[in-house]
Amino acid sequence: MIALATISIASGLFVVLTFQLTKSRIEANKQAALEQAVFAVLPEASVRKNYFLDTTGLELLSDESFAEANIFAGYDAKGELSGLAIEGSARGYQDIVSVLYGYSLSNESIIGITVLQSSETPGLGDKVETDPDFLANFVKLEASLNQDRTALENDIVTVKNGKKTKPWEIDGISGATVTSKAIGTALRESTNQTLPLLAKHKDSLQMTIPMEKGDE
Amino acid sequence: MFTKLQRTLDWRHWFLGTFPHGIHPAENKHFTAGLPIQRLPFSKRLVLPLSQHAGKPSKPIVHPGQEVVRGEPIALADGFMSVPLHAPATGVIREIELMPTAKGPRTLSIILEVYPGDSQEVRYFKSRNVDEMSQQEIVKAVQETGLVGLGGAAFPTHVKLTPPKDHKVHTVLINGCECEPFLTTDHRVMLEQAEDLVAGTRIFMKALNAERAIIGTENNKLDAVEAIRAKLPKDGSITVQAVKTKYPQGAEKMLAKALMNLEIPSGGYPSSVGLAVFNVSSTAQVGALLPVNGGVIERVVTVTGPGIEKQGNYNVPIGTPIRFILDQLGFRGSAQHIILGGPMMGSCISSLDVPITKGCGGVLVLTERDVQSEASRTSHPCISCGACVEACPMHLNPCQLGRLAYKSQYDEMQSSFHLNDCFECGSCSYVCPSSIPLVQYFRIAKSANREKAKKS
Amino acid sequence: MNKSASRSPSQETLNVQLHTSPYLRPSASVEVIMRNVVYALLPICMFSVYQFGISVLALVIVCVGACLLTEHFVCLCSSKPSTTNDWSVVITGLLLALTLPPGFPLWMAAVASIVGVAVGKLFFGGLGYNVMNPALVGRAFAQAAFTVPMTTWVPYLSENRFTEFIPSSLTLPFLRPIPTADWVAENAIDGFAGATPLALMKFEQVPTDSIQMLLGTTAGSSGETSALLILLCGAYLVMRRMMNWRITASVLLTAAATSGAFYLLNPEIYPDPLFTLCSGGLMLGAVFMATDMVASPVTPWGIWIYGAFIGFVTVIIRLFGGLPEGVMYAILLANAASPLISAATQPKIYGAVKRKGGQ
Amino acid sequence: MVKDPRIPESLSWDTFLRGLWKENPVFVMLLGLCPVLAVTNTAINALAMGVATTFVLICSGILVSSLRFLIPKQVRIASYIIIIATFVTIADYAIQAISLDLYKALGAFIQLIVVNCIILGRAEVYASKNNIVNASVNALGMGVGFTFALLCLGVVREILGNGSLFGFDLFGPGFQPWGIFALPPGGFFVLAFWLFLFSAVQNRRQKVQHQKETLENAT
Amino acid sequence: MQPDSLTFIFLNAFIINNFVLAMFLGLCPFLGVSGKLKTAWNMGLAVIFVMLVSSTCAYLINGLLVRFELEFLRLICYIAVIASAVQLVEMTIKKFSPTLFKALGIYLPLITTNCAILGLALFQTNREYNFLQCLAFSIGAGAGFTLALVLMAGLREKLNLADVPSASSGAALSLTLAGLLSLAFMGFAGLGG
Repeated sequence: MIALATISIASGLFVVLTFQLTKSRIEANKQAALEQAVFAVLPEASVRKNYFLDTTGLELLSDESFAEANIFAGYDAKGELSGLAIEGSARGYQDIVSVLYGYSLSNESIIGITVLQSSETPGLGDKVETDPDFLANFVKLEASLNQDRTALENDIVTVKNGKKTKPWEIDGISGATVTSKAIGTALRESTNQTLPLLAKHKDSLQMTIPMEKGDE
Repeated sequence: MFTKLQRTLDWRHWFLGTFPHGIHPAENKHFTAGLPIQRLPFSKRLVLPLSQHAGKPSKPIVHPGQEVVRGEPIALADGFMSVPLHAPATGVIREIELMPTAKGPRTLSIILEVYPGDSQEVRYFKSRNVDEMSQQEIVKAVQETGLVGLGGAAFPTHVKLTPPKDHKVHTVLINGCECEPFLTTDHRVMLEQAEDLVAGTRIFMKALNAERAIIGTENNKLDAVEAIRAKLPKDGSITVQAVKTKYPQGAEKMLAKALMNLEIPSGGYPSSVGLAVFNVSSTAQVGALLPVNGGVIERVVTVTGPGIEKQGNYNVPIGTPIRFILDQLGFRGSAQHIILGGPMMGSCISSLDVPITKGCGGVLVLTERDVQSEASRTSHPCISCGACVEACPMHLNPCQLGRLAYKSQYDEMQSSFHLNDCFECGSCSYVCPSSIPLVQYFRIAKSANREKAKKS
Repeated sequence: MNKSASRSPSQETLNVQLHTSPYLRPSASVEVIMRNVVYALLPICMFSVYQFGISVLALVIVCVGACLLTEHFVCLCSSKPSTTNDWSVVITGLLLALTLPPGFPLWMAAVASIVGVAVGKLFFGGLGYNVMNPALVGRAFAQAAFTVPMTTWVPYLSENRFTEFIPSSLTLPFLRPIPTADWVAENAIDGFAGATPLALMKFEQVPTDSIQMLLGTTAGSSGETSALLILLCGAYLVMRRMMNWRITASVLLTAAATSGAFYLLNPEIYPDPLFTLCSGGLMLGAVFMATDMVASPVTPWGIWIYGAFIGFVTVIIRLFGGLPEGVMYAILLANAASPLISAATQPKIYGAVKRKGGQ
Repeated sequence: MVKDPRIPESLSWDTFLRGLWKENPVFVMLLGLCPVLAVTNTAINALAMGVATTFVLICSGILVSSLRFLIPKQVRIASYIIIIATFVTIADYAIQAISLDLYKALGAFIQLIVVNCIILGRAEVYASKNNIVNASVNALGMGVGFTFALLCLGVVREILGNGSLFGFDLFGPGFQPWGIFALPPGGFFVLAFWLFLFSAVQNRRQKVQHQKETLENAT
Repeated sequence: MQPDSLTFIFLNAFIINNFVLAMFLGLCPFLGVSGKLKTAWNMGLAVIFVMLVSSTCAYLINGLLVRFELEFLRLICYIAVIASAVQLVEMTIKKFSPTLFKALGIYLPLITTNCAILGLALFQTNREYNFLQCLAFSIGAGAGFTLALVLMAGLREKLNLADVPSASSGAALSLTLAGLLSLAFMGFAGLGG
């Protein structure tokens, strides 16, 4: 029994040690990955702020606690808000597809998208990450709120390949209908849920932040 | 003659009784069905195996050199599960020795040399009034006739007349189905010996104290139904019923299902459900023999098949070697297959010296062409077509049984798939498109299981 | 068999190979049954060739050829006599070809055939031992391996179908199929949507006329378009007693009942039962694939349950799954479940009442 | 390998080579199949998984071997599991620190190394009865054997399923990848294929040997 | 169907992403115990039971660990808890239902080394399921394991009576069957999407 306890304690120490040693590195890795994703969907941004948004209000989080954030604001070199990065997820073909999309408050549209997690069929479902025609949908995809700011004016929908006529429609990938639809669903649900909330805090987000030195 | 087409078109036949599953092989009865029973001359030598019945062999009471007259007992029953044997002809006992039989192994047989010049009348008999006999006396008298089931199973008839104490037989079924293709023995007996048949039925009813009797026959023998109906007693205790022509309608379990809608329990006897089943030929023999205290000395045999010239139904003395019959009837030399019994359940003989025994109702001679076309069929693995499952009258799963047998899993066959309920009718082998010898597999499996049970 | 002994009856013994009963056999052997299934499939092939042109002809030839060669070659390798003469492998080839899209690249069809026969059948010991329908194994493999070509459809009755191949058919081995969009645009009759009736229904809620699907004037896999023709060919087999009609009936009835129930719940979004029956591969599957004897149960109740399982799962996958069509998966799953179904539905034997007393 | 377990075996090449081929944990002993199938859709994943497993194998082997006189018999399995779990956690964090993408690709299977029977099996059967050098060499052999097996699958699956190897495109954009090999059924099929190949080769070899023997016996 | 609804979580673990056929968890017992149909049933039931117990334990433990910010000890705790949970289950069954113990007895120790159990705990933590979702997930996973195991056992029993070529018998045969099953289960992909 004593031996077992000793081993347990020793192994606990080992693990703690490793945890402490690798902690900063892992955090940095995660930050970097997130940063990459945020800047991918907000092409003009160079600075990121983490926010937590729910029905109670908007809260600015510190850089370290990015894991709890659900909205990331991107600011360009001049310190002006270039857009917000928001997560959305929906059921895909194999499993859940989750995306991060960039939303521009100024022109009320989605301006970029990246897939965070998907296990879709290789060579087919995963086209949503690579297909240039599909990604072109998200250069400027309309997502404007209605008059009383409670929901979207027009819900985002995925239509069959080549059938896109409206600015809020996503032109699907032929052969990967389910996954393209899942992206549409993810965006629709996320925008409908987040944007009305966001509208209340538009001003506090839109203020320019002072640029620190060294940031380029 | 009632052709298949007539039966199919006549709506009255659609509602006849039958049993689920079963098969419809080509009947081939038209060769001999219309031919009356004829006599054949006596062979010079008769071979009389002491074991022509299920049960203990009979005990011989004669010695070589002894003279016997036609109808005289030459061997006695050894206990209750045994029957005596009578001399089929007047002559002299030559030998008691081991002789080949249709079953395969050589068995002890009495060899009788027939007196060529004798008139061969039955001189050994004693008239008596059957109506005055008690039940026990009838059973004893039936045993003394040496009668066994003439349908093929050769089960001593008197044993069936004494059901277990707690079983009450209310109905006697007389089995005139004769579902085996080619064979017409029972058909002719019903036509020509209807009176004996009815008499025999009444004896059985009396012996069993049964209320009624049904004579069942397939609807391809409607002329027999008419013939029997003319001889029936007026009180209505005996009726004749036609059932659908289907193989194996002649099995007692199938007949019970078709006529009474009763199922004889697995491993049980017909008497478990109040039935007793007898073959028509046996019944006719009882009707003929009991009043004169005679013994079974001859039987009707259908000799047929493409390999024989004079096909027909012949009254043959027990013990006549097959060779003698074939020689008499114009045997075509090219024959390869001689089958005792019908083509579905009969057995192939290895020697022409095999005698006709009490249980043998037919000699089927196939030509080389038939054999060749049979042999040229290649056997495939089972393709699970399910034809055998739809054919099996016992509702077994021959498909699975066959697969198990192929891998020698005999225990599993018995413990999970009711192997012992198979009565080897051959329906599954008949329909199998893969030509798997299922029945042969099952026989091997059963005997392996028996061996194993013996050892333990 | 020892033929040296004389056959004369006067000799001491007849030398007979001791066959056992029964000595009679009906004429339908495995070869005959299989050959008749091939006959029954030929009209469907011919109609498909008429409808989609020489590309389908090539597809059929490649599939059958590849299946035959695979079986022959594997038998050769394992030094067994070739089993190609039992015709079963031809059925596999034909069925596979009939379930592939008309413009399917031929090299992929050959791959699917090889996989179907080698993995689906010969790996388990050949005819009689395959656990799933080999043609469907091949198709499922192709579906998973080459998803895009498997869902690319071409218009029917295009004008020069007898003079030129669909471009994707002639793709070189291991390369991506040649795009057919331009060819389709050139050859399509007005309004060709590039999708099967099922896909139209599932993804765009556009129904297709049932008469069209009965007659076969729709896009789809080469052999699945005409429900009527498939039924007729099936009827031939049923009449010759070479097919178990119960499976087909059970599949179709259950599919109709299931989809009918949903249709009654909400006719707006769910298709009507007739659409379910006539669309996609259900008819072909129910008549020719589900009835594959080897992989289906033999027990009387098992047959009905097996068919019902296929019908039900097909409709569920069609209505709620990610794919517009689910017949293939339903049949494969039912094949996998067939030992269980068999085990659960062993027939009640004659006289299986409780025994009265001892024996 | 029937040997008296109490006598530590002497160090030889066989200690190392055994795990590589004769007692290959995957192909011969069919152990630890979960990661073998789950993370071999690309060669790089396979390699990473193999290295991580090898690391845990060696470390736990060394520790178990060095503590073999201290651990009481009754609690040995529990102790082994704790030791293994410790190293797995370390490997887990290390991979997170090295590359997040790789960590994502391997998912929970890094942590599932804990229940990989190879490691516990080695600890119980070998490391607890041999000295540190032997234990580590044997563990290395097993680890390399495991990695080899993973690569066997990973290479085939990546080439066919993606047309690439270690992320490098092999055939150009015209190549049609066979998607199935990146999917679960592909994993089963490729492993089955390797096993089939090995047993076919072995059968052939046995046949040849058998023929040789009968020939020799005849002469 | 919402991705976090109980039905979906159940169906996902049960057939869509079947624990054995799509996630490759629990392969050792899957290959080892699928020879006979009857044992497969028993094993499946045992796994469902143990999965329920260990999933609940893992959920509680994780709550504690998160509370005290000791997430780095998660793996060690899980493995310890699962091992003891199985022991506990074994003892409980032995005491209260000897017949059930007879049926499950020999399989329970095997389950400890079943990576499906630990995998279940790890996945439910990664996906941040709440308690009810954990229950649905564990029942789905257990049922999925049982389904795969029983199908496999049926097929293997059938193939026991077949003339399987010597090279493809054994593990290669089982894995090919598993591959075919996995292929057939792909039909459920996107179910409820």
